[in-house]
Amino acid sequence: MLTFLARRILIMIPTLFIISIVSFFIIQLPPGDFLTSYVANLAQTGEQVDEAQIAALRARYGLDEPFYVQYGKWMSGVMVGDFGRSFAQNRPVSELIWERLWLTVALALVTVVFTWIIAVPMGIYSATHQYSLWDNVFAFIGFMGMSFPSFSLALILLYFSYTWFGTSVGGLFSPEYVDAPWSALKVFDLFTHIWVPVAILAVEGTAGLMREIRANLLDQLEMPYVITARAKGLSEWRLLLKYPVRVAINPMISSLGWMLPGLVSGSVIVSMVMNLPTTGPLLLTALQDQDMYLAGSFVFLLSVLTVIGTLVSDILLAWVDPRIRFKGQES
Amino acid sequence: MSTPSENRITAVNSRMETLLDIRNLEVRFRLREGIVRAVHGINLRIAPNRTIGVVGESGCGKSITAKAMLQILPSRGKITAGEMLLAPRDGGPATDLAKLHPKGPEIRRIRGGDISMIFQEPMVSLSPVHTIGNQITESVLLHRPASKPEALDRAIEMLRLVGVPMPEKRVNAYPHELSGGLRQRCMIAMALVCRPRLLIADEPTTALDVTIQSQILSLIRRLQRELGMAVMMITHDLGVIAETSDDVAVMYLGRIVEQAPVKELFRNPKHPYTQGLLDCIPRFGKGRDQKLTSIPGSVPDPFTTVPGCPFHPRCAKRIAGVCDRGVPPLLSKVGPEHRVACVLYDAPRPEAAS
Amino acid sequence: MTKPLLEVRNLKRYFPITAGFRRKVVGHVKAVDGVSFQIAEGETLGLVGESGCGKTTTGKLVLRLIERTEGEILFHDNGSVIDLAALRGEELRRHRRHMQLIFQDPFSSLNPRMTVYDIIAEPLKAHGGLTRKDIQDRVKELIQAVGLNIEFMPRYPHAFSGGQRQRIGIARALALNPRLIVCDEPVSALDVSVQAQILNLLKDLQDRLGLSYLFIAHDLTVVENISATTAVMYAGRIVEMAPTETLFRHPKHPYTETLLAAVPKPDPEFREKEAVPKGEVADPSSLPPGCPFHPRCPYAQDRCRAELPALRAMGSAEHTAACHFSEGLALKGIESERNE
Amino acid sequence: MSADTITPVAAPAEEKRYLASQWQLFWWKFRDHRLARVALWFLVALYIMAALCEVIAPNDPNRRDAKRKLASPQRIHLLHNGVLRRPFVYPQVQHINPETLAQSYTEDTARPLSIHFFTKGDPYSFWGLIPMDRRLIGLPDGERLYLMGADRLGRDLFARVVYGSRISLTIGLIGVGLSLALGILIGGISGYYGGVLDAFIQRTIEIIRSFPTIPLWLALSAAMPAEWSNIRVYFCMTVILALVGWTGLARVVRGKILALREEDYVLAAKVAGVREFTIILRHLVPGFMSHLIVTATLAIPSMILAETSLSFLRLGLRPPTISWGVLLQDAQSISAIALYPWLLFPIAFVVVTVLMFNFFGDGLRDAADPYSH
Repeated sequence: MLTFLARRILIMIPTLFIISIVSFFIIQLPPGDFLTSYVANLAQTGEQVDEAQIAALRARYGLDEPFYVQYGKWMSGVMVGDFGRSFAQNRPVSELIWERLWLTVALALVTVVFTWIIAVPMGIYSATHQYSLWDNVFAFIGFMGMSFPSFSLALILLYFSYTWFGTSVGGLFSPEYVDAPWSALKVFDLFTHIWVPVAILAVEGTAGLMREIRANLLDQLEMPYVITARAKGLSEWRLLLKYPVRVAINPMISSLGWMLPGLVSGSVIVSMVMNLPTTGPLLLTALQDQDMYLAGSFVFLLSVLTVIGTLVSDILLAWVDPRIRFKGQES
Repeated sequence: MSTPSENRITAVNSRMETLLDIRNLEVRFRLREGIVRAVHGINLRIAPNRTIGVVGESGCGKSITAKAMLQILPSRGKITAGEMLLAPRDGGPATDLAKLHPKGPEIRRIRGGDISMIFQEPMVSLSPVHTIGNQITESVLLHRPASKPEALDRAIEMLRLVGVPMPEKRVNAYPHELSGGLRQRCMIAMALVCRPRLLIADEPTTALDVTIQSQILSLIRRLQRELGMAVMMITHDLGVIAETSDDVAVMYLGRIVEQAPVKELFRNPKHPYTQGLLDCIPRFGKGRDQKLTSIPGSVPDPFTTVPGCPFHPRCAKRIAGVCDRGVPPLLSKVGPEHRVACVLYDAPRPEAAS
Repeated sequence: MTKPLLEVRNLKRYFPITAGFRRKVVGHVKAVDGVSFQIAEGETLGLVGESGCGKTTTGKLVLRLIERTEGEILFHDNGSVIDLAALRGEELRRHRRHMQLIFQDPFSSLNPRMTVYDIIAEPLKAHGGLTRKDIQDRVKELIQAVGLNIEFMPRYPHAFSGGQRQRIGIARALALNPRLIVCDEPVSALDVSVQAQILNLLKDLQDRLGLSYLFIAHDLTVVENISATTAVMYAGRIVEMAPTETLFRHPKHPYTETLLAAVPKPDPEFREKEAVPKGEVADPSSLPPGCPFHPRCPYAQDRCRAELPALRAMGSAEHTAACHFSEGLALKGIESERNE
Repeated sequence: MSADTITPVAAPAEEKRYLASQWQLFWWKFRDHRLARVALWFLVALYIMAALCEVIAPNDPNRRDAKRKLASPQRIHLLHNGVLRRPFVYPQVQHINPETLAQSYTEDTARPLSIHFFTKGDPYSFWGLIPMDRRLIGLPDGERLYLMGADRLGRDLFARVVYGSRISLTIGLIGVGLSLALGILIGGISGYYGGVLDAFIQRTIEIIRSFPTIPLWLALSAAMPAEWSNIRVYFCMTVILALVGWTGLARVVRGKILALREEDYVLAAKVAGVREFTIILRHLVPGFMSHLIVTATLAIPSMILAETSLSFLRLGLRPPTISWGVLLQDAQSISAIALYPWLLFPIAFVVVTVLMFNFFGDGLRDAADPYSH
């Protein structure tokens, strides 16, 4: 188990390295460098351009130097939590990201929990009642869920709430709390608002998870070990939950690691449509404005999140499934 | 199909006590291709302390019969006729297993309590994600008033009884950490921990090497003696039958075609199928010169319906116009306790096929 | 003894075992460890043993489907001797036609996406030089030779039962007129009633075509029925080899005795009273020192725990066994029923 | 020997099965899947629409009409003054609120306009080759049919959706085609040669997969310079979609090759002296083809969704290109969709297409393994 862990973590290092290079490459992709466009922007709005400050920035990011030097400078900053500067907002990237990241993660976490609470029972029911009416109904709901682009659900929800209730369900807070300091009431307000984006975000994941659990469970239901357990005299419900469900859910655990970052990135679009104060809209505006340090750092951070998520789910899986634990020991 | 009055004759005809009396059991499967009759009205009596061997090739319905006895048929299978009368432990009326709801509490008390079963593949028949101890104690907790530590003690004791070395350590092992032979021993421990009255062994040694097979068979024999239970040994291997069984039923395409005490069956096989089976296995000591007599053709898949005697298309002794019409019942008495379903031993009066 | 066709000398196949963080090689699984044997023209060598003893690996090594670690595979072709183990590329491909393979699993051995005709014609097409008509005639001939109907040619494998599929596999193996066929458990997946058909067919073909077989099986009764010589393998080595009758009646290795005793006899009169074999099937990745069989051997002594016995002649040169104490043991074989 | 071979007489239906190839069995199994069959016809209809969009659209999608700005969809009627007649619409009359300058539309119920087939409409050049001016449906006398209303420039939304299908439906196909090529090539190499190459490719795939898809798409699309031509943007979009998509296909190919390589029949071919290349072609490729088709089919909808989402966020295709995602750019604000909900019509097309692909793929998946029971 320990060697398994150590190897798993060691493999992460080159992965993270390559991810950082690609992220930086993305920062560099647009033609010209960002300072030029920054200066152009400033000039356009008629603001004073402080030549000394520009020169300092140029030196700080090594803009006149080759790619690898620029990368090195960026990376050495990243190591100590300095992701560079957002030129559009004229603030450090880290500040901007941390501000919104925790809400994003909260949203994703709530969504994951919600997804599992809905999808697991539906999947189990569908598998144990294959081809029944409700199995078909769930399947249809599942297919519908997979077929709606997430932003369109948001749009449709917005439309109905607007025409039926005359209000907007956008945002995570009521207007009076948006800028208010944190309080119990504000948290409560958050919970009254968060379910709409959660529901929208959960739809796609739920559909997929449900279908997957159904398929996995169907594979397990007639396995000999289930028949053995039945032959012992276990009741159907205990049998189902202790044996096939346990085995069927194991592979899902490994998808947990992907799910979280997936949701964080998936929420980009929904957050934008629903005007949520998460990282999504920030990333989008950064991309649209070609505010590349911000955008590249985002891509990098989300990728790191994915890598860590996979690691966590691998460890979780090894912890839950003795077969994998055993294999890990062996190799 | 035989008439009820004839069945009564077979049922009464016994000097032995009966533990489980299977009468006219029929199992059907609803498949995409249509309805398949996997078991065609079989009669079988199981006596305490004896081993009944059920032998047959693939698709003969022997495993299905065993699963039907515990009502653990695959979801598409259903008992459509017949009775399975289980003698009560202490007086009282017999329970008809065929009438019990497959998910109900009555049959669950019987599973693992009165009747236990072990399966062919010990690897896939044990849950890969639970320890051996967990899987054995579960049985105890279900059927006996025992606390968890008591149950664990019983599990360890049982593992020792089936010859698992270091049982105190092995209760915490997962199936994949054990060899095939040990896994099968654990399966047996699990099946016997509640002292059932009948053990159904469904090809318990097919997946094992001969030396291990010999160990497991001798273990089952020993435990039968020590615990005093009936054993139903299901196998395709006549050698296993010869080594373990007291009585034998030969099955072909969902029917019992011959039934006899073991020595009688091997010395004096009557049904052409049984004769063919005995002739086509290579015998030790006969060397290379032995030309094996083979049964022509192959076991048809269960979807095909053969009119008349199920074996007649492959039978060398078939009588045209007779064997392809009626299904001979398992009646003809060719010796004490020896019955065969073949017109050769009967007055030539084929019944109309059902 | 007739002319040898195949001679295998000191064949070895080791797989490395890695351990620890840096996957250091800490040892080897000796799947096949110094196996030598000969197969004469028109004869059958039976190779028996329990799972994991290396018999299948040996078969694949002979066919060059797995690369050997060490050893020679000498094939006698019209007076010249070729070391198959040294051949590569195109040369190997051309020499392969002399040796073919019959599989255990009749289902995975036929490509479900090809018709019977295509399956049997494939080896013919691969070696070229035949017209379409030639190939057609040859396929028809082969199908009839294995007892199938030529109307089956356009069918796909899913139309057939296990026994029929096995016949198709045999027809394919025969297509190139091979001299040697490696039969890897060819009947163990079949129903008992069909098994005899295939055994009879194999013997029949041997008589007609003068084929040699390397017959790999775990079922001793089957091996007794078909082989002239039998080799018993344990933990990657041959522990005993002798003419079949000698080996079965007068075994010289305790393992052979154990195996023979363990086979259930289809005769209730002879219900075994003998000792049940002890221990587990050998695990080639963790073998004990000395004779690998010693933990299970009823006759084991101190020497067996320390010293690996070599294969040596027992009376005649044809009978070899790897046991320190063979001569002193009165091992029990099976009684002959041949001349009853 | 003859005694060993009893040939049971096969019923004609069985004999037909015996002679059926993989693809026939595949098709028979697929045919049993009713929903998938319906989905297949739906998809065929959608792609015919994309192929013949010039004929099917009643109007030129770029024709602006100041008198129809944000016009609501025209309703098709059957009864005029209580009398049943062939389907017709009433012409729309624009009213402008003098204070807010907002437009509203009413029907001029005095003048029913029957819908005709193959009417003369805006001239176009069919597939850029044949100049034509007949449209599948339309109104006589130069009147215009706006089945789904109009956008803010007064362009016929239905015509735009129909034209948009050409890009939205092909981008998925071409994207999948590209990732299929990459997947087969790289997955094939990885699975067949194994060893260090395989390890390297697997690591690469792992790294690519740990990039969060949507931000990566967003970032790459955002990096496309604004001055690029539409064709170039379209091409780059497909490449971007394919770059992210090929890893899944490569894994399927690799996994299948690894499994197939171990099959006895591949060994048999080797022993028979069949050349490597022939083995790949005859045994390996047909073995994974059906699974690959399923995976590819199920990848198309996600590509369609990706294009729609990216274009919707103004990071993908840009006007004047017409795609479903581009059309939805008009529906970004709540106020717009609250007042002009027909701007959401393209969503219906996206959803139906994706749904049909999912149904179709599901049926294919069930049929993919015709040899399993």
